[in-house]
Amino acid sequence: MTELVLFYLFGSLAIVGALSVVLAKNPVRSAMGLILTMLSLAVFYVVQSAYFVAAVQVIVYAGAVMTLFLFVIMLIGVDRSEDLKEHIPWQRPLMFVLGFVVLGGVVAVIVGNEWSWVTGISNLAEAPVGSAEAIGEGLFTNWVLPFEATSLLLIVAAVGAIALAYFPAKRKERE
Amino acid sequence: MTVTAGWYMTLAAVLFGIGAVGILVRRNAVVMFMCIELMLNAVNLTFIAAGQELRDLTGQLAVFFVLVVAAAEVVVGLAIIVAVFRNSETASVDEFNELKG
Amino acid sequence: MTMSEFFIRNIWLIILLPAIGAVVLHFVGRRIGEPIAGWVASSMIGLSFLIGLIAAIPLFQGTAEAHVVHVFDWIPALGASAELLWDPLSALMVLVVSGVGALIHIYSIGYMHGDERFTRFFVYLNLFATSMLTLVLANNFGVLFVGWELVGLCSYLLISFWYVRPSAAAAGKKAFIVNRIGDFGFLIGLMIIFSTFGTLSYTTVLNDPGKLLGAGAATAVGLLLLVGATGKSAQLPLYVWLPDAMEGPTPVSALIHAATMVTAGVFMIARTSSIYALSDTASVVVATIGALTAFYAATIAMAQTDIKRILAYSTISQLGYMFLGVGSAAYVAGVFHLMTHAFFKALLFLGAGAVIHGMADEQDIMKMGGLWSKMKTTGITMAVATLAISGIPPFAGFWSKDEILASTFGRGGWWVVLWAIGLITAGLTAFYMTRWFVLTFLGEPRWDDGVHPHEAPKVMTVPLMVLAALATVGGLINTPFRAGLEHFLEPSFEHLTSGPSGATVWLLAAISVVVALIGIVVAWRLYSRRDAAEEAWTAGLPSLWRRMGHAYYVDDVYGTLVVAPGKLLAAWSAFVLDKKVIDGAVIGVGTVVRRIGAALRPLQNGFVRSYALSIAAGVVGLVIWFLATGGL
Amino acid sequence: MSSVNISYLAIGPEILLTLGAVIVLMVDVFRKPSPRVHAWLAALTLVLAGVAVGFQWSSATADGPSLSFAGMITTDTFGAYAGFVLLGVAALGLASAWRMIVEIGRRGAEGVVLVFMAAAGFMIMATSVNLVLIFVGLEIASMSLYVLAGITRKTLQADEAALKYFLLGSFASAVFIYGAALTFAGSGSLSVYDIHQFFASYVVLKQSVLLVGMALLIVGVAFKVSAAPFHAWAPDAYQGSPAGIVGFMVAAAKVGAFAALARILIYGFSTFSHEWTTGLSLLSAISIVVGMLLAVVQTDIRRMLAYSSVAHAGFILSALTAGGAGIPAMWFYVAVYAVQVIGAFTVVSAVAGPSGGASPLSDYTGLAERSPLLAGSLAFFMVAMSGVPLTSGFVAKFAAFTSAWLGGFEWLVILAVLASVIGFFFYLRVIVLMYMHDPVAVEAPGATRGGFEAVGAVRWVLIITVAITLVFGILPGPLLDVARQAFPF
Amino acid sequence: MDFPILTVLILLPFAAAVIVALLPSRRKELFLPVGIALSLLPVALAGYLFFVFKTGEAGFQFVENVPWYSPWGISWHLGVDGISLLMIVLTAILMPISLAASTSISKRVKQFVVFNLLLEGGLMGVFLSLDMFMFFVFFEVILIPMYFIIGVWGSERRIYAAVKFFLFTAFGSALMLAGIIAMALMYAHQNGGMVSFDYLGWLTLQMPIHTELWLFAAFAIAFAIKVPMFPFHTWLPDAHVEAPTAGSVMLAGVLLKMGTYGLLRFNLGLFPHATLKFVPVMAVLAVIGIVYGAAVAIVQPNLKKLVAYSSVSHLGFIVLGIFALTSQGLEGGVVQMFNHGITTGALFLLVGMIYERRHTKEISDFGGIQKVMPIFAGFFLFTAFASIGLPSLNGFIGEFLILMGSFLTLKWYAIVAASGVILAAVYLLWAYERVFTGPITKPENEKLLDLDAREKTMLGVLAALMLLMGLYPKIALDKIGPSTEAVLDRIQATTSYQVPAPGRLADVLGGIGGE
Repeated sequence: MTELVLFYLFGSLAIVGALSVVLAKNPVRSAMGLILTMLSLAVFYVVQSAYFVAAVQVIVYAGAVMTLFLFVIMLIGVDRSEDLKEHIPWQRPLMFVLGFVVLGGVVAVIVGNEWSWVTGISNLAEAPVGSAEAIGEGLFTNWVLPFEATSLLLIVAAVGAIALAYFPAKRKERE
Repeated sequence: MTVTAGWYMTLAAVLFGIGAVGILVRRNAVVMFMCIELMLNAVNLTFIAAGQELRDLTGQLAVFFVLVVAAAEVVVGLAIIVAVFRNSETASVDEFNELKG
Repeated sequence: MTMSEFFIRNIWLIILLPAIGAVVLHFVGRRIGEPIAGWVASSMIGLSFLIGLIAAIPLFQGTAEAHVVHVFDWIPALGASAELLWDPLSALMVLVVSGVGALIHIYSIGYMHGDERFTRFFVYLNLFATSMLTLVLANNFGVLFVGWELVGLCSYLLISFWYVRPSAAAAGKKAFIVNRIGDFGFLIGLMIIFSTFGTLSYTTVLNDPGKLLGAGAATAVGLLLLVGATGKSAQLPLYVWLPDAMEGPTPVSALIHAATMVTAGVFMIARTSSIYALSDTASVVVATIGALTAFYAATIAMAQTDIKRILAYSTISQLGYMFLGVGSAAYVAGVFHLMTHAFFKALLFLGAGAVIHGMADEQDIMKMGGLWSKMKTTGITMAVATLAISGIPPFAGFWSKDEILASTFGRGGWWVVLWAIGLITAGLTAFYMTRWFVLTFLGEPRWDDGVHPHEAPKVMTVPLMVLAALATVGGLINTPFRAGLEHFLEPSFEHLTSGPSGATVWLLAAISVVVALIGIVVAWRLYSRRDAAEEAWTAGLPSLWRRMGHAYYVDDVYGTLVVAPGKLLAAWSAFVLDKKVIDGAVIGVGTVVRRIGAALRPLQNGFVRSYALSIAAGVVGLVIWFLATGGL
Repeated sequence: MSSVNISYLAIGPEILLTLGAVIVLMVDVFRKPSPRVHAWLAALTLVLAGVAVGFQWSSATADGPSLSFAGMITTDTFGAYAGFVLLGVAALGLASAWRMIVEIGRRGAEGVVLVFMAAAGFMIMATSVNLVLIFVGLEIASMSLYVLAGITRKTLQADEAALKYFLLGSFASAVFIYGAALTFAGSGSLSVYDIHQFFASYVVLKQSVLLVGMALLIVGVAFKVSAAPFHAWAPDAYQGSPAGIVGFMVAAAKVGAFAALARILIYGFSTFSHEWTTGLSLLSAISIVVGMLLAVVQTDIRRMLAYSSVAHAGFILSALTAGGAGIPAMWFYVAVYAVQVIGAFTVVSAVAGPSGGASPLSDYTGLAERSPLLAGSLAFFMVAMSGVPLTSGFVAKFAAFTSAWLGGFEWLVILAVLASVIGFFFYLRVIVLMYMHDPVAVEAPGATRGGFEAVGAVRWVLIITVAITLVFGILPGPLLDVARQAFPF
Repeated sequence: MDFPILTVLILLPFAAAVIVALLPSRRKELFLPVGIALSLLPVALAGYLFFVFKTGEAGFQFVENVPWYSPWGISWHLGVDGISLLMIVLTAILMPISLAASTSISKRVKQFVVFNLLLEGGLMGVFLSLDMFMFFVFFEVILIPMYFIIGVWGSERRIYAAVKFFLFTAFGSALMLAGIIAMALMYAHQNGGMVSFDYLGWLTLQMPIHTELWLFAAFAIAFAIKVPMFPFHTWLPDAHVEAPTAGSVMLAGVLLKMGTYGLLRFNLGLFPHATLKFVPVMAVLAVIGIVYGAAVAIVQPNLKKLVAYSSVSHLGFIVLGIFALTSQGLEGGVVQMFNHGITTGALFLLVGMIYERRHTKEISDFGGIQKVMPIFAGFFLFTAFASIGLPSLNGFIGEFLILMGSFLTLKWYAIVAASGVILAAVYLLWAYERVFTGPITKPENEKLLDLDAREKTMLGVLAALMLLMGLYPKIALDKIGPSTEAVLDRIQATTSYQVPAPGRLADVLGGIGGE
């Protein structure tokens, strides 16, 4: 019962946040909306006993990542609020068509009570608890290779960031 | 009436859709990028829910990697945006349609 | 073996000799120089004549049968090998062709004197001799066709010999193309023959074709071959090229367009007599065309003023007689007239040539007259020729023409009508030939100033005399008293109609002689007195006369009805259909592709969001597709 | 919980590439940057990696494919082939980009590193059997390419290219990983092998979620190979990016992505083969038509080549419509096309200048007079791409069409052959410009854009690529045999 | 297997091309002579082949069969029979001549020679291949050198012409490619998965009639474009007019024959049932081509275009002969391929020579030049008559055989076709009249030079061939006959078709109009 309440409460919050990301004229508001969504998702993670992930969600995402975003927004100017007036022909109509199709699909899922999407076969009796130990163990046994692979990811990220953002003294003039 | 994974996944689908729509409507590169992050979050929710239903930790582990990827993307992405901004004083992607046809 | 046998075995020598002459002269003629080249050519064809003569002896004696000589394989698949047939008919043709040909060669030495392309002329003459002899000696339709076309080629080359004159070039082209139209029919005839017999060899086709050739088919073949013949022998409706052919040097007119080539049609019909024997329809058509042509051409000849054109139309008319003859199955008579005509018409042309030569290339008989005194030999020989063609006994023309008329009459019915036409034509012939002679040689001179007529050199007059002799006595080889030629040619033909006998013969003969005399007298009285008579006569029936003068404007009619529309159609299909429609369609495809490409470009509008949209669309599309095909 | 069996052979090439990359970085940081040294290091690294791949191949052929790292990655001929091609592409790409790398000075080392990383990422994509690991590999490679696209920072166009490529690429990645999530939900696992097992062992009642997941996975990869309608980024990215590196970007992406696509679909989703073959046939058809039609109207050779690469993606997809039977064709096509496209872009960069932006077709007018080697080789690549016999291009097309016909998609084959006629039109236009027009008019623009001389590395790249294209056009046997072995599942 | 003469025949030109390519670029004067010298080797080889070829044998001789890539059933399979033999000889003869006619080429001579030699190699390959994959490879690869020859060394609108030529042919061969793939897989399907492109193997295929019809169409379109048959002919005039002399000679002389050769070898050989079904279509198109081509040629203002359209007409004859399905028709068709190559080749040489002197091909720019160039005029007239089909010259043999043969099965078509005989005379003689006869109207024509020794030699060789083939065609016919018979026998064996025996016209008329 409590779970139901939480779902509706934070679910709606998440959607509100998402919508504000999309609709807010001011990037900062969008960022705030995103943070809201992330936090409410974190709640769901906790509900589903994915504690570690929830923690990471709050710290890394809502914390670090969004901070970075805000930095950039500041850097390139907060005041630049864009108008959402569409000037590309056909963009909006087509978009709405697609949107409705997708929405229709989702609605069909809900109405058709297609609740249990999951058709996989569970191999454990009890829902695993996403504790730090559990995750850690997973990461360093079965998932050690992807874990190592992420190091390449980080190299690329670092090198790329340097290559792009590091600026020699004089600025390149436009061509 | 208990909340099954399906509920979460439906919610995730909606969030994913909203994020996608965001990319179609917004023209501020940063905001578009945020929409992508939103989509990734939806993906994470899906993983968690599915994993829960499957009684399988794999879901949460997958989320971990999505998180890392997202973080790395943010680094590169923002670097690109900043670089572009420095060159052309704007972050509105609609300004960038020199290449077309 | 005797000489004759040897030559019969190697009858191809007759063809080869002129060929050698042509080749040799072609390559070294320039170096040989003017007179000798001519003598070389003449000697070559002369030799052919001698060989022919020797080889013919056994046939004269009746000791030898027809003989087939296989030279080499040509187109085996069509049963068309290089095979030659030596039988009375071909022998006679060979003798006529090479004999008259030789004389004309010699004559040309004098006539072409001083022409810059003297040797070239003799190359062509020899080439023509080769082709004509091939034609007459052939033992299958394939080889026949070779000769048939090659003589056409030679006539083209020789008519447009003076190519710098546009009219000459045009005339040559016209001759060849009109002949081709005839060949079109000829070819189809050959197709039917081949598809029926599976071969083109005379040996299979011509003896008893009735086995495979039904009456209808025989008619078809007969008529189609006739089309070819009308082309080559200048009969209605394809005669139009012959008058223009007078553009060529006069010896050419004599050799090709009077004595030999134009008779090829007659020869061919005679050769294929066994096919015509199967179909009366075909025969009647042949005869009728002959008779009509004879009359038609004669009327035109009456109103011409060009010394050669008159002879040209007269040739057409005489060829009509021959068709009448072979049509009425009087093959011997036809071939006989072919021979005599070769003599006197060649004579007439050569004489005309002598006159033109003497009058400094003047050809209008209205500007002549009174040449008798200046050109004795020519005058006399021409008088002989005129009498011969007019059909006055005992000259050659009388016997042959009379035999044709007689045998036509003999078949009764519709043939009598044809006979009547032939008879009237005889009168007309006598008329225009007398007119021709009188206006040329008698009366007061009407020459332009500065023209000094003079007799031709020996090299030209001697052939005249020889031919004159032949034109005089040549007819005697086949007379009601002693039908020598008839017996000689017997083996070559089956089911000949022998003309009426006894009193009728003499009656008919008498009638035709009278008619001829009437014609002569009328012409004499009209033209010998004064030139004014010309106008007086014309005044009577001016319009008709003018029409006759212009050959009834047939050329113009053909021009407007056939040539012009043809060109128009060609131009339309070339510049409208081909360029606009067909090629347009092709180009159109290309443009459409480009258009589509250009139309797609705006989709690539450079906006990230649009690209994202297309991706999203793709996603949704693919998902829907999968759910649809995967069965939800 | 299966034991983690560590096999350094399985990840040997990646390790070596990473090491090489790190060393290059170190050298760049602690010594004065000297391109020569980088060149030698790069060469060494690639050679060593190549040797490692060789060992992979031999072990795979010896005792079959082997899984390691708890079923995360496999060592099989399939992956090894991809590794070969990727390393070759990397080598050729670096060589043809070398002038650019030299030109951009300090960032040159980073360029080398990113090329290595991209290669490694795509190798992971090709060898991994776990959707998440594939995703990680995909991201490693993609991000390297994003950066490479903008690395010169010379022109606004480069910025634009990088930005577009990045935004759309991340979008596609998100789609891909969402597909992975749904697949996970549907099948209860992320490993291609387990998915296969799942289908084998259970009758799937609710397959819609799996179908959607599969669709999203396909989209994620189809984006990388620039198949229509997910191609829109390609022309802009390829036109904007520095000419020197575009060839590598095109080629490497095709190799890795197609490997992953084939592995996921043919092995993992074999049960749905009817759905995805028809799906791929649609994508293939659209790609071919769109690519050809739009290439016809281009005026910039790089855009033209980009659209033609879209069409070629379509051709390769058509090979996959035959399912497993199409793998040899796909591999052959990918390999030879990679070579051709690198060769072509090498010429482009030589004409436009290594980091130049636009390269209008007019620059190529009369090129044959000015630089026979460049013109000749470009003409040859055009001929090869258009699929004229005695070039590898023809054999590749032939193999692809044969597979498609075998897969029962006759209509696709007929459409494809007709479309390739359109292809002739624009490929030949380049030849027309280079050979049949006189150079008089446009001496200037070319000249300003850096010399036309094919010097040093460029010359060698051209000679090698032309040689390969010709040899495999006349004697395709060896490569085809290898490609046929590179299909273990 | 003894000396691989056929392989050598194919590789020799390629080798020659390489040699020329390796010549030092500064020795410009060397390229053409060396090229000509090297291109004489194939002539010798082809001549040798012609004489050692066993007359009277229907099958393929000197067969070589080496696997190329066995998993695909591709093999280097060569063989020559009476049909291909003539094509080989033709190719070999025309190449040195067309090179010798190119002395006026000034730019990029080396490339020019190289492309020509590549072209020759490709052509040899086309005519000798017995493996469909090989055949297609050569069939297609020929486009490239020809494309360059037209596009680089052509006249004003060369590029348009070259691209048009390329796209047209490529379009056709694209469909054929699909057909070839289909058949290879069909073969695999019928032979336990053993893919094969072997022509002889394909002869054993069993297929439902509708499949056969489709495949026939796929092949026929490719070849019909090459021939070119109405209405696919529009590329030909452009290509010919713009191409340099050498290009026109090879194009008209040999390339077009690839089409008719393909129709005969592959359409008749592989799809007998479909052939019977398609006879009316092909015959109609052929006849239209004959008359239409000739009619259009009449009014062409451009000498080269006129000759080009005349080719359309003549090739129509060949197609008619092939689809008459009678031994005479087929034999005539093949011999006509050879003869048309010689004759039209000579015509294009002549046009090229006058063009080099006067830099115009417009008929109206000439007139009366026989006066200044008698030898040239002589050769022209000779060739023209050969082309018109004058008996005792080569053109006649083929036409005559074709007409006779096609009348057996295609009465009315043959009759209409015969009218082409008239039109041929019209357009050529009229052209001759306008160009050569009459007084010289244009002053610039006053002092045109007559032919020099080189030109006389080239034309002399061709003229001699025309005469030889006209007087003694047996040398060729004997070699062709058995092979064409074999084609016919196969059709009769596999289908209900019987070649009608000669007989009463009544029965023959029954079958008028062909099938």
